[in-house]
Amino acid sequence: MHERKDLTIFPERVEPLLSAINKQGKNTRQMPAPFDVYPLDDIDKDIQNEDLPDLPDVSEVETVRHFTRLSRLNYGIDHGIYPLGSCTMKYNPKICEEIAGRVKDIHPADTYAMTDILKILMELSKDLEEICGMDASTLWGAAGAHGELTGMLIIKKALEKKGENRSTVLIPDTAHGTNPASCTIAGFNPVQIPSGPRGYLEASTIKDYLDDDVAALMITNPNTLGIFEQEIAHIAELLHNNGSYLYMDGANLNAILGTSRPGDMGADCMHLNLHKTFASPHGGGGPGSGPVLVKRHLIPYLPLPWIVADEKDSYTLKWDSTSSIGTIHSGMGNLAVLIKTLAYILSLGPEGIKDVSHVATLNANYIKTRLSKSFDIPYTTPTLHEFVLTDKRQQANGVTTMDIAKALIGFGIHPPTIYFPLVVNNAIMIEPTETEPLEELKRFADIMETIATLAETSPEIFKDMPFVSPVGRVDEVWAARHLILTWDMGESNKEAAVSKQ
Amino acid sequence: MHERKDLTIFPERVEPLLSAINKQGKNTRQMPAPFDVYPLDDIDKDIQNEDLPDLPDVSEVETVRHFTRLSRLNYGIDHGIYPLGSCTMKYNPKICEEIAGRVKDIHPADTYAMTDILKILMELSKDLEEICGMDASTLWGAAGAHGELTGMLIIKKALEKKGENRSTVLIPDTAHGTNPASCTIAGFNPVQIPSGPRGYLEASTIKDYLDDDVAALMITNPNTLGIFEQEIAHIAELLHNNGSYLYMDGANLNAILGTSRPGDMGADCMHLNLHKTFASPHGGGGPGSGPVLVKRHLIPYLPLPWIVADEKDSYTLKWDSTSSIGTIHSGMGNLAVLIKTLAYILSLGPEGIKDVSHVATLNANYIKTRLSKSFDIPYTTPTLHEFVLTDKRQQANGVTTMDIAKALIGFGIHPPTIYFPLVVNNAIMIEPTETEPLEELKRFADIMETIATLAETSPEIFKDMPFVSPVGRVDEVWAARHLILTWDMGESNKEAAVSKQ
Amino acid sequence: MSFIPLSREERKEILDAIGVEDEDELFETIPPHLRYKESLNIQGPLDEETLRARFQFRPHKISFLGGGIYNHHIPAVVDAIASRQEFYTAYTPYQPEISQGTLQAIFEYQSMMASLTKMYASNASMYDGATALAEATLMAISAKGLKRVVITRATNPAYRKVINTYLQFNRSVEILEVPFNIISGQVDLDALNDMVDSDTALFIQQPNFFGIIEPLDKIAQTAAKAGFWGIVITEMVSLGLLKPPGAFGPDVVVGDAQSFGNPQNAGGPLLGVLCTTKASIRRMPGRIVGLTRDSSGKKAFCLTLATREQHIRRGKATSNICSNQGLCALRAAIYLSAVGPRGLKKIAAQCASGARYLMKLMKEKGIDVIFNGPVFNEFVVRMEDARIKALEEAGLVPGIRIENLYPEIPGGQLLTVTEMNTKKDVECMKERI
Amino acid sequence: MSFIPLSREERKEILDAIGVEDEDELFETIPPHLRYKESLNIQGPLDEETLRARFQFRPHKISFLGGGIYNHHIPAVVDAIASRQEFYTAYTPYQPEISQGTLQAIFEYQSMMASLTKMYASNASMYDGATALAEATLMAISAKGLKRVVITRATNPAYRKVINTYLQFNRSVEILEVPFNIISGQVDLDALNDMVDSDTALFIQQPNFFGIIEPLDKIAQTAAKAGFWGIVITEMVSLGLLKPPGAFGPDVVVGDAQSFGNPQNAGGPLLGVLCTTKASIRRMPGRIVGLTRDSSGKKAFCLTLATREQHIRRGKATSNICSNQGLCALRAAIYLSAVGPRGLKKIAAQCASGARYLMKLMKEKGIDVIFNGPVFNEFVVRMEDARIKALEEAGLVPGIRIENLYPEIPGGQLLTVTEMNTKKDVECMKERI
Ligand SMILES: Cc1ncc(COP(=O)(O)O)c(C=O)c1O
Ligand SMILES: Cc1ncc(COP(=O)(O)O)c(C=O)c1O
Repeated sequence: MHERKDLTIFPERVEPLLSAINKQGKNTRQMPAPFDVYPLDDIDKDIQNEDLPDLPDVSEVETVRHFTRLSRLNYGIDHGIYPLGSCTMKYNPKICEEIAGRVKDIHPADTYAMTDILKILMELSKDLEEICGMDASTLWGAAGAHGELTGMLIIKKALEKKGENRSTVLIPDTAHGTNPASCTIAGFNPVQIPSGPRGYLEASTIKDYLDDDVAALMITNPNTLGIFEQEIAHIAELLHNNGSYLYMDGANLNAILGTSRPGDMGADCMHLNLHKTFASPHGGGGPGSGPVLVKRHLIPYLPLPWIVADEKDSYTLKWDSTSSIGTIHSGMGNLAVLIKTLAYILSLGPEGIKDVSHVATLNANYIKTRLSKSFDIPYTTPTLHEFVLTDKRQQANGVTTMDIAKALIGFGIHPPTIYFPLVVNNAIMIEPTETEPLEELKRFADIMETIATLAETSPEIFKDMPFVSPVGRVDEVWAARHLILTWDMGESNKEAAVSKQ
Repeated sequence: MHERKDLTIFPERVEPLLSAINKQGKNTRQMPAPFDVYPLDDIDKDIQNEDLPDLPDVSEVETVRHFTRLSRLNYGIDHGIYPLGSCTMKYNPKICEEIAGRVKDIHPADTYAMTDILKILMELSKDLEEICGMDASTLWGAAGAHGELTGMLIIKKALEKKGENRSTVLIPDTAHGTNPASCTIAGFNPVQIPSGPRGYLEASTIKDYLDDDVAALMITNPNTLGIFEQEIAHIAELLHNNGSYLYMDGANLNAILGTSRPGDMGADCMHLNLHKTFASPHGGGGPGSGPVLVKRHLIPYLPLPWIVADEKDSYTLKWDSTSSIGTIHSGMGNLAVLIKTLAYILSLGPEGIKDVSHVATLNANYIKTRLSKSFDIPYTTPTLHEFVLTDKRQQANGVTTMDIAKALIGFGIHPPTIYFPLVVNNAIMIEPTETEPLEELKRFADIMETIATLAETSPEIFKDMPFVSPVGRVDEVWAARHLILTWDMGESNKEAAVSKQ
Repeated sequence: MSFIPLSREERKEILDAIGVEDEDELFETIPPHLRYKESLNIQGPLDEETLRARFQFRPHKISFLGGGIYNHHIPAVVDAIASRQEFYTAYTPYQPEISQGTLQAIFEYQSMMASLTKMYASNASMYDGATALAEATLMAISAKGLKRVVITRATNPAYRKVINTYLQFNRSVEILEVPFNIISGQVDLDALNDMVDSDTALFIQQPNFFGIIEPLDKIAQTAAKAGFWGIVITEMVSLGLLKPPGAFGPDVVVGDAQSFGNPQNAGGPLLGVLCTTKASIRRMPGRIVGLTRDSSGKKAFCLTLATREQHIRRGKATSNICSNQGLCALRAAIYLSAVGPRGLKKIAAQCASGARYLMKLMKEKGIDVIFNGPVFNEFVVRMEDARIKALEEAGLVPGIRIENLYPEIPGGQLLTVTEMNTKKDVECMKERI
Repeated sequence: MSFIPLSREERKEILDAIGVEDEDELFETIPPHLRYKESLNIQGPLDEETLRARFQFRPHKISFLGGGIYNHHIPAVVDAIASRQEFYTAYTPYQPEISQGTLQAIFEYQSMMASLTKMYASNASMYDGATALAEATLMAISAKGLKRVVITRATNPAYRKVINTYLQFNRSVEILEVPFNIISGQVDLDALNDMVDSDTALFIQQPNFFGIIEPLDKIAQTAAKAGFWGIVITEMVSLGLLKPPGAFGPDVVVGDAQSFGNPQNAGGPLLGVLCTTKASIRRMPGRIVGLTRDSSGKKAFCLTLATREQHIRRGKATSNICSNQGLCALRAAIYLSAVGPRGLKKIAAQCASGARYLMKLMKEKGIDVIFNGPVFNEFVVRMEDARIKALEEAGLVPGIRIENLYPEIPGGQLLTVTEMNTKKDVECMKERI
């Protein structure tokens, strides 16, 4: 039999580092050269680089092959289900990519071209506000966490305006790590509060924490257990009575799109993750986009610039305001993502938007129903677009959440989010989204069942998983211990497993 | 250990047929609907389809995943070396693809837009004529074979004009199958003649065949052994003295680009394969493009339309001529390919063009030198851009050309052309092209050497090869016996190995 | 800019490995007088931006052009997938183990073309509709030694010309045209009946070049007498509305499927279609993919029926075709998968409705619509040169001039409407007339 | 058009499998008064062609815009590769076995940024240059408890604003600006010297917002006194010409690498860069990829140093950043691989030369060039509103108005030239002035 190292030969093979392909003189690219070259002796020699910039010297063919072959070591949404919980890995429509490509040659200071862009941004703002039941918005947040920070700064500013110096932000234990981190950067003190035994925050719990230092509650709804925060209206009332704000992390909006609106729940401020709910691709880590929406009383604090109407149907940017928190980005946020989002919203229309939450919830519950026979489900409360399993039953045979994830890779499926939320031990958090075909849901459920069976019959094989993947199980501890972060460090570190191939 | 069927799970998996994914109601695509719908009762009911067209009903996500996953079962030039002899699988520049995309929304009857196109086509014609040393050309041939047919019709027409009824076309035994086939369709009688023991046609041989029925010699230079037809000038003279034409198959022009010109060798007529020599992609089988070039005396017979100058720097199409062979295509040939070709030529420039033949020949000879130690090389005559090996030495251990090809697949490399040219037993015909990096040439040579060693040490393993590929060795005999050519035939054929998965 | 990945040093390294002094020595087998010493008189080398600046085009925004090449909606998914290097850079799938993507996709193309036309099988593509038709005539002739090729005069003139080109040196075959009825624009059934017998290969375009839908049910009765007959379709979108041609019993259905996911591209690549019956399959030109199994019994695909083809049969092959329009067929497969049964029907209905709307407005403007037969998405009007010129100057292309192709239709102008035209386009045409 | 792949029947099938009557029942945990019953007031659904028609833009053909976002040549290979679904649809590479493509590409991005800047390491990207700078100030403050952030006034105003936004509620830190010399446009070295001590975090933009090249060698001597200092680069192409900033010994190099293969995109996505020293690596914000090995000892990559990050450290993380600009970093990596060392140098020389050419022509026209320091590819002139308006009406965008950002430079207008401008563009600007 052939060995594991053979497995990646066709069509994938271990790809050498660019630095290993580098050889002087191979790059013969002709660059645009419209101008006669000046001597540039006005620039001090001590500041000029006497050497060439230190970059690999490779041919175009090698560039193309290198990155193409690398791409093939990745799993994308066009491969199949990508059930990362709270990440909303839905299909990224090709038409939205195509349309966003049309803004590429525009400079934001080309005011004439920007007229059309601002009109589109205004329409997007209005649509997002309508969908969320909020009054106004800013589109400049570059990702969810950037939106959170912006939102918390808005709240801080509003408090300052009121002359209040509240510093506590309450955050349920199911929250994403960005929530407390964003609070800290905004100058708040995040305090973790327990979500109840039923998986949602109870009004009675929050009562215990409310005092005059509480600036806000930061909550995700539905939360990362996929459970709707059923007491949210009551909680909002308690907060408001206490002079505190309700901040909503909209990362899980997909569950309730067109079905329920954060604004109606009492949210004062919230952000969206357009790269989740609104089908913009994740790009292997970004760019995302994190618009922030507010109720009327927080409008003065929105970051700059503001898009304001001048004449009918024409907009300009307003750059000064003494109330605003200020500028949060040097350009226009992740503008191309905003274009994709409007194209997506218009493509769907009002009914299509509502269908998203319906089918996202339907699909998640299908898988949950199937898997509840083989896996431990820690909460009995009904869930919406995602749900959490644990490895409790498999642990009996020594098979862990990590093993289950790696086994899935071997079956050609991207694993769910694992070990999150922290409130569940060894969580496996599954979100299929509305764009998974029924056949694919079945395939996933079948494979999970197979894994559950294998965990009983042959638990010993899990340690070697994933079997069939471009690399075997990756040693993350080794990485952290050696910290090889560049080619150069790889070269100089004798211990490094840097094979030129 | 896991079995072969596991090997294609990540990232490739066996892809079901679209017909197996089909389920009524899944395709919810909204189509453009600018018009109010008319009842269409003016169309006879007997002619209208009362049913829906018989197509699979699948969602956009499924369409995208299906074809994306299928694509991943293919090998492309961006994977690595693709050394198919006589196919000139060179890198297809991305910039040429981008530029060709710009003509997509033009209808050929949009005369205003076509003005720019005709100018470009004229420039391309001139460049191809300069490169080949010919006087005029037509760009409408859709592929090499289409060009051959066009060329042979031109010769037939010229003979007819001269009142001659010659029917024989001489074709060396190294020729591609399209050559005799094209002759037959043009109404000629192809006669095969032997290339000499040194791998090229000798003037003395052709003398024996020349009589007053010989319309032409159809020859590829360098031929499919990679050998330059050294007596070509003498042969041309003999032909011309006999009132016969010299037709040159330009499929192997890459070997001599900028280094030697068919026109200077005495060719009267020839075709090019733009999808070989001029870097246009093969598209998994097409579209190619096969322009035909002629010397002055054959100009009147070129197919219609002709691009003719009207005023300075402006061109129109001329659609009528009594001398022309007529029209060979309903549009403008494979026009987008023509655009890529001009972009490619302009990108390279005169020096770059010449470098192509230099490096193509250099690369081929590197591999040949390396492999001559382990494989049988049937001809000793020096070769240019390609060369032929045989399995003679490996046959001793029962390892055949087919086995070697399949073994290469297992090593992640596309095999060379095999069992062609027919004049060599069990040929392995290798053409690396000028766009292969030295590292890749070495990798290929190393793997071929490994295969030669394996053929000696473990010949028995070859029968199971390729080991690592999306499918195992494919049963072509079964295919020909069962002739399952559509989904429907697959459904109705009980014996068919049609798994829905 | 060149695409050679070797440095000067590497070129030297190779020379040393080969044992050759300099690169010119590699060409020693080329007689000195055949070596080209000059510098080629061509432009370049150019960088990418200069290239981009050099290739700029200005298509008209509003036009009513068709006549064999159509402007249809192409879903974004088609480009997104067809531009994957795995598909577009691959060679013909001779090595099946490493080409299953192309093979299965083409198998699916064949399957969909066969289902749509209700024919037994489709090949993997031909250059275009005209050469597909020409090859079908060769098929007919070789199959039955027929003496006459009869084709409706209302068949696309370019197609008829290509048949003439292909058959011009075949003295034993005569090519005849069946006239059309000058009132309806449909084939003259009586003339047809007179021209067809068992020595005849008959071809009929549906909808015909004038956009008129032929009464195929009636024609089929006559056609059955022919030794071989075929239906020619240049606007495949019509299959969304019309009965599958296979229902009428032809030996072949040929034509062009550019309408399926392939852009106009200023005239090409197009997508030649050839579907045939079980009886004729072994005479079919071109490649075909078959389903089979691999060494472990799993489903797999490969090229099959190669014994018809030039690389095996050489001078005796059914055709000389080798490279075809593979990527265009792939695009058609993606397109058909993307639009699906209801999508194709809707598009067809839109085309037919748009044409009727434009026809109505033209009539309102007093423009003479020449035929009264039912149309699909094209129709012929009478228009003077001056009016056409005026419209063109107003930034609008009002169809294709056909009076030169059909002297019997003076002032003939072919107007085409697709779902890519808008109501506003159509109304604009009315206003500017 | 929606992208739901389930038929109505399949939705019913799922309801049955779950054991639920209808879809509304799925939402029973949402209190009735929180359920949205109305129809959303948004447009759509639209088909693809209607969408395409709705998003049409008209950028100016000739412009001299920069100021932090630049119009540079992007080789065709960048789009061809970055548009592969394997790259652009993937999530953050938390599962390394199935994400090696992204991981290795980002590792190479890190490596190239580190080599170019001659810093120890680069993170995997930040939102943009301004937030990268803001995060660097946070790094400085948390590392050493510094009390003052000193930044050159000639640093991009948007960057300075973002620092202000981030630090506005931090009462213990003061933000100060170092003035520029009104003749040279370079930093006022004396003032700088007075403002910097070991309690200071210092940031200097190079080339500065006016396009002027700062005397970093001289500045470095003063900067060495600072508790922490950083160089800010908004035009990374300048690295093709200037000495790597790492040579001057800063603690961080931050900025924006949009110039590397990322289009202007009307203002975003941009590409925040943050490179740092070995000493500061554990205080760095953002993700970082490390080289490691797999179970069989083969080279592999994974995210590392996660203990700095929010998903582990939560409220105590070095930063809140999670999603970054991964695809932009990938584009930069492809770009740098495509252009290579000589390409980057040539582009830089073209930029610098083009700016000098435009400057020469402006001077010939009597336009006042404000500073006399050496420029890279931007410079400031004095221009009246009327002249700007006239040029814009002539179809040309003559730079960015900066007089509102710098009241001390009345009539200030920032002109930028890159290799995407042509000689003709530049001459056209002269003619039309
Ligand atoms: C619930 C939740 N909140 C916030 C975030 C942060 O969003 P981003 O990564 O766009 O900064 C995430 C993303 O993973 C999330 O799942
Ligand atoms: C020598 C030679 N001639 C002719 C052809 C036919 O060209 P095409 O496939 O473009 O019709 C080929 C293609 O394989 C060839 O190699």
